[in-house]
Amino acid sequence: MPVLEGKGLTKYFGGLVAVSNVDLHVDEGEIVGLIGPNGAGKTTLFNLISGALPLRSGTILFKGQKISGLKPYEICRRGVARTFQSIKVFPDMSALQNVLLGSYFGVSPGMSSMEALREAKEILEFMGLSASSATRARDLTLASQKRLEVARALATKPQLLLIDEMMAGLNPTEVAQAIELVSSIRKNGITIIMIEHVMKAIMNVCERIIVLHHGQKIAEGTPQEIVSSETVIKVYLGERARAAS
Amino acid sequence: MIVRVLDIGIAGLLLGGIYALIAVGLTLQYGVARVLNIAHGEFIMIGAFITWSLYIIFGINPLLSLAICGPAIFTIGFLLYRTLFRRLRISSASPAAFEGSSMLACFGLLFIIQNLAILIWGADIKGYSYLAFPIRFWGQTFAANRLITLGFALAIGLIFYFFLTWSRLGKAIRAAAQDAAAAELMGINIDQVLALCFGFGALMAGLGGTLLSMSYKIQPTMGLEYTVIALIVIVLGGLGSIPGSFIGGLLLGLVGSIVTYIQPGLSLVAYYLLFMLLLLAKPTGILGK
Amino acid sequence: MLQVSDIDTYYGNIQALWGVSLRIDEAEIVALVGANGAGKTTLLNTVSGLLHPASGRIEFCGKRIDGMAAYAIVQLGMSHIPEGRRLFPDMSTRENLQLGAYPRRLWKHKEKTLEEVYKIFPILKEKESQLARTLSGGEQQMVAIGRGLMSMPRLCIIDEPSSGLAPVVVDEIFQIILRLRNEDIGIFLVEQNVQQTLEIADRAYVLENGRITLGGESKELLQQEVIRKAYLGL
Amino acid sequence: MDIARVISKRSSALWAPFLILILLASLPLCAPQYTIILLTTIFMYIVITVSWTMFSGPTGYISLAPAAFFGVGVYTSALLGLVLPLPAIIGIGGLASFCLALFVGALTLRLRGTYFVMFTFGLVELLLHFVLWWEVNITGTTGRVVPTVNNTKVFYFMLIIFVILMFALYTIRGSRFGLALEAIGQNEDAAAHTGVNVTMVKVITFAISAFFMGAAGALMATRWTYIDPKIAFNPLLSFMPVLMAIFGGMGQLYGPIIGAAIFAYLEEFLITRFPYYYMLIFGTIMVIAIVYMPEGLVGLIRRLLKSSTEGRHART
Amino acid sequence: MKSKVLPGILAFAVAALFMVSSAEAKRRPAKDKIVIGQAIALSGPLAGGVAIAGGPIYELWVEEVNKNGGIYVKEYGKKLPVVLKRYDDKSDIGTMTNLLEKLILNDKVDFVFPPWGTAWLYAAAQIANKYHYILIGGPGGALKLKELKLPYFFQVLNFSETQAPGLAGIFKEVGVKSVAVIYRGDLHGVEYGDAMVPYFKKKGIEVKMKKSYPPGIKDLSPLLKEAKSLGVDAFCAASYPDGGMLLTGQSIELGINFNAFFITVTPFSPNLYRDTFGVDVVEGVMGGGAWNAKSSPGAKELVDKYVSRFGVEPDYWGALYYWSSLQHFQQAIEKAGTLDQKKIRDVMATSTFQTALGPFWYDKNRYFVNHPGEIGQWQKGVFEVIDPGEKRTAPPLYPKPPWPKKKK
Repeated sequence: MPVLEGKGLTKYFGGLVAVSNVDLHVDEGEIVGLIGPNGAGKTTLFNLISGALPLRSGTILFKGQKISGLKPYEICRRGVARTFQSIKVFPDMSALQNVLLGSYFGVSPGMSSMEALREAKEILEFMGLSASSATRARDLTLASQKRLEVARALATKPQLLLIDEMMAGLNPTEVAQAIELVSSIRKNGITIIMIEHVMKAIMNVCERIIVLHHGQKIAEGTPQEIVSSETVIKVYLGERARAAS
Repeated sequence: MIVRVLDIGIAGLLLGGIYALIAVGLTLQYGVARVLNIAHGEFIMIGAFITWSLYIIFGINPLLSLAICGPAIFTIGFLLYRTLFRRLRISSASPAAFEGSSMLACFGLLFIIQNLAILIWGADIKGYSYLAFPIRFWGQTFAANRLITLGFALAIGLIFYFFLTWSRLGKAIRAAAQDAAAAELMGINIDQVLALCFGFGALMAGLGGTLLSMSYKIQPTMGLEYTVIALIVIVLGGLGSIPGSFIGGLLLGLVGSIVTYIQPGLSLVAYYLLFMLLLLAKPTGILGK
Repeated sequence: MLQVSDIDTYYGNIQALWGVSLRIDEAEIVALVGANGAGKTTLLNTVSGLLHPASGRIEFCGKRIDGMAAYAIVQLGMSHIPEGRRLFPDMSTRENLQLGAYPRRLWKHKEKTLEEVYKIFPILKEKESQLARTLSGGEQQMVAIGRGLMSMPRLCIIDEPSSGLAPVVVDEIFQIILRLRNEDIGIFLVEQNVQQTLEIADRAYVLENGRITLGGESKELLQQEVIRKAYLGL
Repeated sequence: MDIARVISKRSSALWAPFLILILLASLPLCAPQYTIILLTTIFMYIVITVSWTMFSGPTGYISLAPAAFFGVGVYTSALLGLVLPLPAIIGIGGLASFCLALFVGALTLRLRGTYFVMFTFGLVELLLHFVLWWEVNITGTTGRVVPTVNNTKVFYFMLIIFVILMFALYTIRGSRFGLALEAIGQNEDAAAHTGVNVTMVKVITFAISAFFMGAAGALMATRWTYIDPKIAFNPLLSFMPVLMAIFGGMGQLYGPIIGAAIFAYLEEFLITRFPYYYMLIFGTIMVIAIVYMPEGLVGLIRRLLKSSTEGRHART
Repeated sequence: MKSKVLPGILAFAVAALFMVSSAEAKRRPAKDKIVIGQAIALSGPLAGGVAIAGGPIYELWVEEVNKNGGIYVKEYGKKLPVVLKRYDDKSDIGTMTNLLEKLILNDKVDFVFPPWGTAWLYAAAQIANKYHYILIGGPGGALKLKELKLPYFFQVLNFSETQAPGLAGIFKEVGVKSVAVIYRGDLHGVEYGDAMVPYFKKKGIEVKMKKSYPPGIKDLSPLLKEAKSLGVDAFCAASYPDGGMLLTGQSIELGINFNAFFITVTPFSPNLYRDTFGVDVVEGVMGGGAWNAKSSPGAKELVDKYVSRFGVEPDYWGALYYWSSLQHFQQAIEKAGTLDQKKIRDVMATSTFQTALGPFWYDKNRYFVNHPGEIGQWQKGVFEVIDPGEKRTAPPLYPKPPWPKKKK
């Protein structure tokens, strides 16, 4: 049964098409990659799913229930969490406070302060951030800030996690760690959709890849299918990729 | 009926022209130089008083004092930016912090300028009569001085628009408004350009003051109400948009005139209602993105 | 042509660059590689005058330029094409390009220079009256580079030209950079795309945590184990 | 938010405010009447500034609506006269502002930055001119006489409003609601996607802060004795809390308090000593203050304190 | 912890500062002068009005009294000079009430003078009354104040209830058939606007238009044009100087003329009104007031004194009223022989004294009634009193001549 189902998703900005009639489905426990050149509509698609932007047309179902039209916080409380392409941690709050907010207001709001605190600490531990729990978020390294964003999203106890470019700007060692992290999150039973430019990461972790171009879905399939797809090579990867493959 | 509509329309434009001019000045200061100049109206007041003094003491034609007032107030504005606001800009941690601190500094300036004006010119209302006679056309009468005011306001606005669109400096000003750091990388001396913007803003206020003094009585406390109107107009027109401010100013004048015709008691209510409704419907203003 | 000697740069109280030295010769492509947060952009900003070093000296064409304002350095013939393109979104392509020739000396000849730039980027001529914000990512990057060329620089600093572009477009941009070198313009290039960068650069420096840790011919660097491991993920 | 740490911090720092409070409360017993009047005015500014900071501080939404909320309180008081006991009037005044803020907040808090600033300022002028038109054309009169109240009584009520305000502020700051508020200020989108109902949190805080402004207005009306729309909705009062908070420094809770107190006292001092030059002096002080104390008084004090402790370290 | 203690210390210091500063509160020293306090607008929107109408009279009176050695008070057996202690209320009513209480409580002044503006007078009257301080109403005052029945408040200026019948009488006399009334949306405007209509009706004059306009309006031409299109004989405006000047300016600019043109506040000012527009231009304009140098010998003397002191003529509405009320006040103090408010008040309420405008007394509501005139009209540069009866200094000029044709 699909966790997430989108039908005919469409969004315009002014007169420009950002996302055009995209269908997608994600099954429980999957890791789906979303790739495409800049401006292809990947982040817009995330914004539509998480409720940051209203749909022009189409519907989004989460676990069979319609979530399109809901406010971001309502969608979050139903179990869809996300991270952001440009980091959006709360810079002047400590790492712990960042995560605590998720525990307080996520899927199960109203838990006691003590319980929320315990949970937040657990998540920081899991993300390997315990040591910097009292550090202000703005003082963390880029990699840690990205982790913190994921930690905050996890604290809301999502069933579906949308990760937007977690690897960009990380060095290869950090990328490797991040890939590991994504896999372990999945092991905890959380479904993941990730936007990524780092091809290596996508190819390694994703079971299925969706390629967007000019707001349209131009391809969908396993990593192997994608790298060998004529269309994808023509509009996205270019000649070099062809030569290399 | 058509004559009546025309009459109301022109009456609105007569006032709107001045609003437009003043608002363009504030747009340069706030939209470009990021100084929320609460003291904008004080520059208008200074312009009006200088014009009055020149007319009463030396008998200098108010239209001629446009050429005297403008440059004088431009210099004041330019120097103010070079000394005070430049320093604040450099020492501010963020653009938002600069906006806060510059507003506070402008409040200080408001007090200083107003007090100086009271000391120099006294607190009482002053005025003079210039070109106060009717002109008739299309079966309606209009005040000569107001028509001239509108003419000059439109001309100044137009000249400035062409200056911004075509000249090298004008392009630099627009570039600085859109991305100051990138503009600096083009070889534009950003401090200089922002100071010029602030100066031009003051210049517009000064010219506005001169034109206002031809039809309105003046007093040292007159500034704030014009500041408020200019603020409304620049938001109405879309922050940072110079043509937007110009159109916004004319529009506000028109609305005021229409409502005054129907129910004069509500004319100011209409300004604010229009402003707030527009903000809700299209928060970025008429020509905003 | 450019000589950077032992500079320290601070962001507020935090030191971002530690004793950085490097040089760029005429018509040479020099690449600067390093991880995010290593201080690459800080270094570029220090060279172009947006930031000022606390100590050390920078010379450009024999003139000392540390402490000079950015706009004055542009007039000496250095142009900095910033990360993220930073076009003036509400101005046309043409106006954006014109502004590149802002210094008075160049403004007179701007129409001629413009024709030259259009020769390099024919597509920009087609779109010359379009507002910059409506251009595609690749076109925007071309405008950014074209704008940088309008000042007829002897040295062009290019920060992350490939960011946010599809691989196909990146290839095109790199071709253009190579072409510039052939027109005797020095290039100081910062890129995340290390492999491709080192392929076109003559020399390269590696910046780590605000310090230059390696430097040399790019062909040699490409072979070095450290680079291969840290930046190419091989 | 380490709860244990917060509690320990509180208990040891509590004595100072308490002491000041007791001191202030006992003041009417010994101090001259005018001191009480002056203190009432100063506390009025403190209440407005602190309640302004309550919302605008953490969220970063600069509200220029204080004059509107204060004015609604003033007008409530003027309309009700003294037919009800004073505490009831204060409560109703506050509640009226609370309701207005709920409505306005729900309508406008999606506006950001300057647009929000200008909208709130427009609100003041709109109310002013609308009430004016209403009175003149519908009720056929304008202005109302408000019976005067004993000065000491007004002072005590203002003090009580202040104490309740501080209590509310502390409670909010320490709660998850406060954490959400802070998160909204730092990144509204992220807060929304972390499950925070940002609109509700903002609107409620906005309304709570309006409550205190309205309450202060209802109380102050009794000191002004005569009210008309131009007096009640004085736009300058919208700028005062902003200026006072920046002047004091917004980084710390006590910044706006000190800012408001010194600002208000300075004004009174200058206006009575130099009636013809006070604006000049006041303006100059403001300009100098902003140039030399970019982080407000609190920043200045901190810098001085830091340099003095450093000096001490150097000596030992 | 240190950072938490600091605010405590600071706040303490601030509190201490207040105490010290207010501890200045002096004990009453041996009497060598009479101190009179006044919180009035020296800055802000009202300051303009203060400067042209009323403000300087108080200064002139103090100088005049001191020139004669002061006021003789029997209690102290000598003449005491007068000192005027002025504070700026910034045209803000909250500041005014604070400062008035400061004058009374902290500075312990002997007497207080009124602030400027009707609303301000309302607030001040109540506060002065609370402390049993005499307040002689200066610029402002209106009908509603009567209802408050404040025993220490004396109203000096004439107001809507006395001026409106005067105006209606003149209109009837000259044959005005119909009028248009506009009024400013504030206390002054509403009172005058409402007062005029019934008196016009009583005299059989038709009110064809009655509209309010908000303070701060920038264009009154639609109102003028509307009144003109209704064909009214007279145009009446209850306005303050901003509106009064705008209205006159726009009538001239548009060449809209009425047979009678009346503005409550503004025409009475010779330097603001007559001299701005010119003697020829304002010929025939009517305004609230009124008196002139011909009203009485004392009036002539006041004009001369004022001109030699300030270089301009006084306003022809309040100046003589306030001046005379102060003369009455001085004689009341001398008669009472003390500085005790209650005793002086009783003398003031019951005694008639000779003043510049002639005999001066208050009625049982403590309202001054012997006005030198209600309505004035500019005729050849003189603000003539045109009330019917013995106060009249010249017959009304009707119809008003048209605005002069363009001449520079």
